[in-house]
Amino acid sequence: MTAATSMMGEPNEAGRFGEFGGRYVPESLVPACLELERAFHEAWDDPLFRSELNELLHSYAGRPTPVTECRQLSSELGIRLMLKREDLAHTGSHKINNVLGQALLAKRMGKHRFIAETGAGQHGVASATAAALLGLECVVYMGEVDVKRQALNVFRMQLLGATVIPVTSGARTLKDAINDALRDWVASVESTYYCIGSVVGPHPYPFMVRQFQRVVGEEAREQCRVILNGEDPDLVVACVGGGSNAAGTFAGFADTKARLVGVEPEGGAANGHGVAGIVHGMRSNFLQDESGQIEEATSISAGLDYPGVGPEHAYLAAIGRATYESVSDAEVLDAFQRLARTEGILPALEPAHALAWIIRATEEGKIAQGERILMTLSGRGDKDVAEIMELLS
Amino acid sequence: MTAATSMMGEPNEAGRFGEFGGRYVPESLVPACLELERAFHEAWDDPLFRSELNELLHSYAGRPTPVTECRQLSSELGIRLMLKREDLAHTGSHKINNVLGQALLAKRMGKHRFIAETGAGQHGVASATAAALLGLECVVYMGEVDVKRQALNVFRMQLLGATVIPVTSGARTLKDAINDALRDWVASVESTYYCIGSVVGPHPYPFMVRQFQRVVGEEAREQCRVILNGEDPDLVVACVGGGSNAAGTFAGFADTKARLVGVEPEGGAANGHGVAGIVHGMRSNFLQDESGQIEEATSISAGLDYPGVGPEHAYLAAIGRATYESVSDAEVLDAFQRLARTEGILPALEPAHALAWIIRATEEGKIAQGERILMTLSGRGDKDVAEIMELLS
Amino acid sequence: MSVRVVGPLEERLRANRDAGRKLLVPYVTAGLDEGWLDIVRAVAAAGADAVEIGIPFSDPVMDGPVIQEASVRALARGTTPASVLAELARADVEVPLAVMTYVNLFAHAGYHRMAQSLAAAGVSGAILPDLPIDEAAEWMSEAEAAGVDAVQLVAPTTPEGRLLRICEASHGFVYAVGLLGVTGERADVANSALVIARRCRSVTETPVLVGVGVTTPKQAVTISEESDGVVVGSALIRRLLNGEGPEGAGAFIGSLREALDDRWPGTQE
Amino acid sequence: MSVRVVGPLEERLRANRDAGRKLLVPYVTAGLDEGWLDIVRAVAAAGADAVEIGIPFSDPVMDGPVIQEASVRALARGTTPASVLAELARADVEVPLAVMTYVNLFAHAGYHRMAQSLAAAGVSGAILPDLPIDEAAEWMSEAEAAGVDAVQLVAPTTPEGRLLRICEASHGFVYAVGLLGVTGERADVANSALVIARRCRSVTETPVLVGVGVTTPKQAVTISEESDGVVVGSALIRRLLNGEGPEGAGAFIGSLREALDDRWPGTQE
Ligand SMILES: Cc1ncc(COP(=O)(O)O)c(C=O)c1O
Ligand SMILES: Cc1ncc(COP(=O)(O)O)c(C=O)c1O
Repeated sequence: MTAATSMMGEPNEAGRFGEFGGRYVPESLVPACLELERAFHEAWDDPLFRSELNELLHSYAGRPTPVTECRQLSSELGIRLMLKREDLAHTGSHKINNVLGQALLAKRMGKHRFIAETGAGQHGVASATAAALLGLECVVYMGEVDVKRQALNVFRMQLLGATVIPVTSGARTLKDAINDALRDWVASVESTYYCIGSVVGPHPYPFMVRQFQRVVGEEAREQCRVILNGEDPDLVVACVGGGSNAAGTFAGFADTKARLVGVEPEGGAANGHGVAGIVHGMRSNFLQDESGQIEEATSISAGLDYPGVGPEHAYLAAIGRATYESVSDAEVLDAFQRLARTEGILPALEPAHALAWIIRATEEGKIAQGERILMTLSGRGDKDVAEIMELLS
Repeated sequence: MTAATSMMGEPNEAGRFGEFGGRYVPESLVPACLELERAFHEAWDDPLFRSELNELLHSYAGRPTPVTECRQLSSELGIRLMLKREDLAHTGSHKINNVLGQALLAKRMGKHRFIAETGAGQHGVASATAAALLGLECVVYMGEVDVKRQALNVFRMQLLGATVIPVTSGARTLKDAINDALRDWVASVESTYYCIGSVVGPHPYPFMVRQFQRVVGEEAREQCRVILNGEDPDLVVACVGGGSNAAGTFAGFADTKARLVGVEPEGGAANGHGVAGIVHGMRSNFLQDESGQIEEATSISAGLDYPGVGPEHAYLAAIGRATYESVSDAEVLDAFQRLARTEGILPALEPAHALAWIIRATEEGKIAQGERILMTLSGRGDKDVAEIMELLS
Repeated sequence: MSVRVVGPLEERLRANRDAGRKLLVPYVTAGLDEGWLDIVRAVAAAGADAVEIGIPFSDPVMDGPVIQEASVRALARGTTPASVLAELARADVEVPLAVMTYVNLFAHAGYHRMAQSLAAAGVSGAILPDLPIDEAAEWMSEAEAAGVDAVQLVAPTTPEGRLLRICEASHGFVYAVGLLGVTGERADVANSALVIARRCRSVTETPVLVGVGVTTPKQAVTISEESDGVVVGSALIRRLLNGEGPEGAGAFIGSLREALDDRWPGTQE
Repeated sequence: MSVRVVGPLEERLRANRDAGRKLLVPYVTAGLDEGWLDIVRAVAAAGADAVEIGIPFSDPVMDGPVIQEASVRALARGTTPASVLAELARADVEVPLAVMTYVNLFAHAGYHRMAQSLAAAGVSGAILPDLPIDEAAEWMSEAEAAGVDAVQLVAPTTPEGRLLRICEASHGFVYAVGLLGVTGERADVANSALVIARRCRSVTETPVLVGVGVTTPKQAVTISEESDGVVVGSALIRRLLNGEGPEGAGAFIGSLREALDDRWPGTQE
């Protein structure tokens, strides 16, 4: 088995999935990335680390999260829709799975400063949470524009003891927050652990974050088998910003016959409309202008406002194992409201993208009647309600 | 065994726990209360109903919720503090346990209109959620003052398909919302199910709601036994508004040796400062003036702004099985912040009352060093963050 | 059958009814304004057979917006059960008075003390809409001991056996709630009002008055075809909230009286 | 040992160094303003041994606020890699030019095409701080084929074996990052700058220049005690952002030149 091409196995030793991935960082960070790779592998292979992580996931973060069968919506659409409920995880999204893993790793590596970037604030809140729990100092970089839009999440991080640094470079949003976090890390790499929030960045992050998120897919697969009498779903769908919830989900189903579909926002479809490039430490697909300058992503959901995508998704798209679709903001708003009314669940706008595509694909016949679908509901909508209230009024 | 006095068993046939409880409703509602009592007993004894409810609690609401051992805070206080994590239940508090039960019951009784009252909005959101899930029409009464204070929760309910009716009588808060819901019910009793949100109201509500919430205590007891090697905690603490999370929790521990402590807000300590009276269908303790007019409760947490308390709590206080303490708003704010920083958990302001008392009691020696404490964290603090931001700034 | 002591309220109502007259009982919120006793006197003078005196309560769950508003005004003026009874004791009204309020005010004072206070103030009946018969034993015995008629209510939802029990237990009169709902004016007479009146009258000799929803003289007449008369609350209180005062109150109650007497000339007093 | 072709950039730098002169390489953001080429000419005239031409990139992760700001301005003016190379092709600068930018702009164009374009524009070196040696093979071979020196960077965190490998592979000069951090002015010379310079010079004949943090003439001298010279970026760019223009730039670079030449009189050119 060549690791590089096995179905959602390890990347090759250069940290590549096919031609994507790698470790394109300033020289100062190369040793840190290598150290992290080593430390992660050791930890991941260490039963003590795994059991400590599992215990936190279980008794602190609330895992396993349930799979909920949609009653009304399924019958309206003529499908069998099952939701993997990451909205019920502590802090309200799948982001906690990854940060608990990385925070434990940081402690194991003896790093007491824990930095993170955040867009909407979900990864920032999750990072601040894990840092508070494990007694790490936490600094979160957040674009100044997002700091203003998400004042409550900023305050939430502060309550958790984190320092939030408004980023004033570039467009002052997520992409720039990553840049500033990288700059911090370049300057502080000896004492600092950089906790990336998605399956992006230099190797080993895309691989490591996917491994920390694979619990989503592994749980879901088992749960689906109980619901489907030992069978797997026909279709597995997740939204894709950087792609961590999708990667974690897909990892549980990559070796089944299930179709895998990632759903991007129309204004941030790095896999759909982007081209290969090298940014934020990785070779992957990015939205770029004709010279190779990186463009801003724009979508209704701050968590998907990223102009790139994780390298493993670029690879899965290239080899055809997964397909990537995109939906408009208007479709997302409709899907959001529909789930609220039919199932009593307010999804985050991010996973509402996945649902929006399912609804459209069902109508267009791209999903057949009776198909059994597992969709990851990556987070809850509470964070978005104020914005939606404005949008709908 | 006389049912009336068994430790958290059934009330007597007049619906009384000792001298508290009863069914003090307008004649129009008496037959409805009797019908509900019958229907509840039948359902509760019906394995099909119980398994449908358990299935919803499990695969929809996310039960069992974990018990989290506090690491840092325990060692700071010199105790062993365990939190029952109702904040991780769907909609963010224990309220969902009760409304799923009542909504299933409403369906079983053939009532398609589902009304509820709400203060902060938690019970309203939970009710709207259950109604959406089960296809019931939902109307929520909410004091006009609270409608303005909790605009996001109002919108949340509307997204879930509920109609929110602003109540303009009295002080326009929770107490008045209950009055208006009762008035609606008086007029619509034949088609309408009234879903009360706590262990208050006429029999069988206090008993029924406690039974729907006892899953909290029963799970917690089992979980504590795993953590404590087969032993029970020394102390069990929960906040008390109407008292549903406390009643559900206490029910799991009433027959152990654990001390049971309910914590009320200083400005709404119906058990602590109130006297016996008859309001909202029950004989219990209420804050009253010298003539017997009911006073408004005031506290930092809207969910505890109720001038009464469930009759079973009045009874538990009277017989000394549980004690009731109160804490100030300032202590609550401190406890809220402390849990955020030490454990990465933002509690709702309601359960922050329970924690505030634990902190004070530890300092005052009323809790001994090394005591093993189970506290119910009845809900998450996201709903309160905006208010706290204002208060702390 | 138990021996039944007939109190002064019921005695008067029975007498009037037996004289062929339909009973008219207006509701006045005590303490609504400074001159509220003049209103009581005005409605008595206009032909009321008894007057219901509402003692305002903070949480009046059986009342619609009009009477709620009156209660709020009265409470804001500092009205308390004690102040109401003190004023009633000094009032000089020629018809029987029955207080209507919520049970907590009685429970708070203590049933015994309250029954005695009512009697001392010259009140001859009491209506507690949130004290159903199952919970009322203690209060009823204290009331009976004090010579105060404890009026019981029946509702459209009350099943047959229970209705019989309530009608038997009720003193003063039987308060038949005419519809499912709280106090307030209604455009039409609910069929339920006629049905409930008929059901009660078929099982009791005690006068049966229909309350809740009675709004116009015509409605009073329609309902009284099946009942011994009516209780009128919100329709009167709305006029008082509008500032119509004792004259307006007298005129309105007079118009009801006239309509009833036109239809049932009976034995004029 | 592999045969090493020495390109025009390295040739010039080696020659100057070997003449006893410390090397001074200023950094100028291309497209910063209309007259940016005049700045390049001014610093060349003021004694630069080569000039680093920053091609602005949207996401310059190795740059601090000053150079970020310059990049933003240049991008806002519509500066692209193509426009920069076109202007450079027409410019007439007497010292070697090395572009400094981020790898995506090269990857986007294609390494082969970009290497050829650089050569065609007269650029003799290229520095890509986010293309570490492990990822650089393809680019290096295209650069070498086009006669462009692919400069590699070493950092204070680079371990010994790796440092050797980088120093061997680097063409043009070895860019020794003087501290842990991004470009920007610093009050003091970091000890790490001296250490890294010493480490590099102990393993390579290729000129070793220290960049990142070099701010004043005095610092340039201190650092050059251990290195073959310095790269100066933010300290110059800040002056340009302040509007000091070609004269200010020339004066500043001149002051650095003078300080270095005072300390190391060497063989004047
Ligand atoms: C709820 C939720 N879903 C999805 C995402 C997108 O991240 P990813 O694509 O890494 O899953 C975010 C990011 O903030 C999120 O908050
Ligand atoms: C989180 C939370 N805890 C507690 C309460 C108080 O209710 P109870 O005393 O019935 O548990 C509320 C009420 O809204 C609540 O939202």
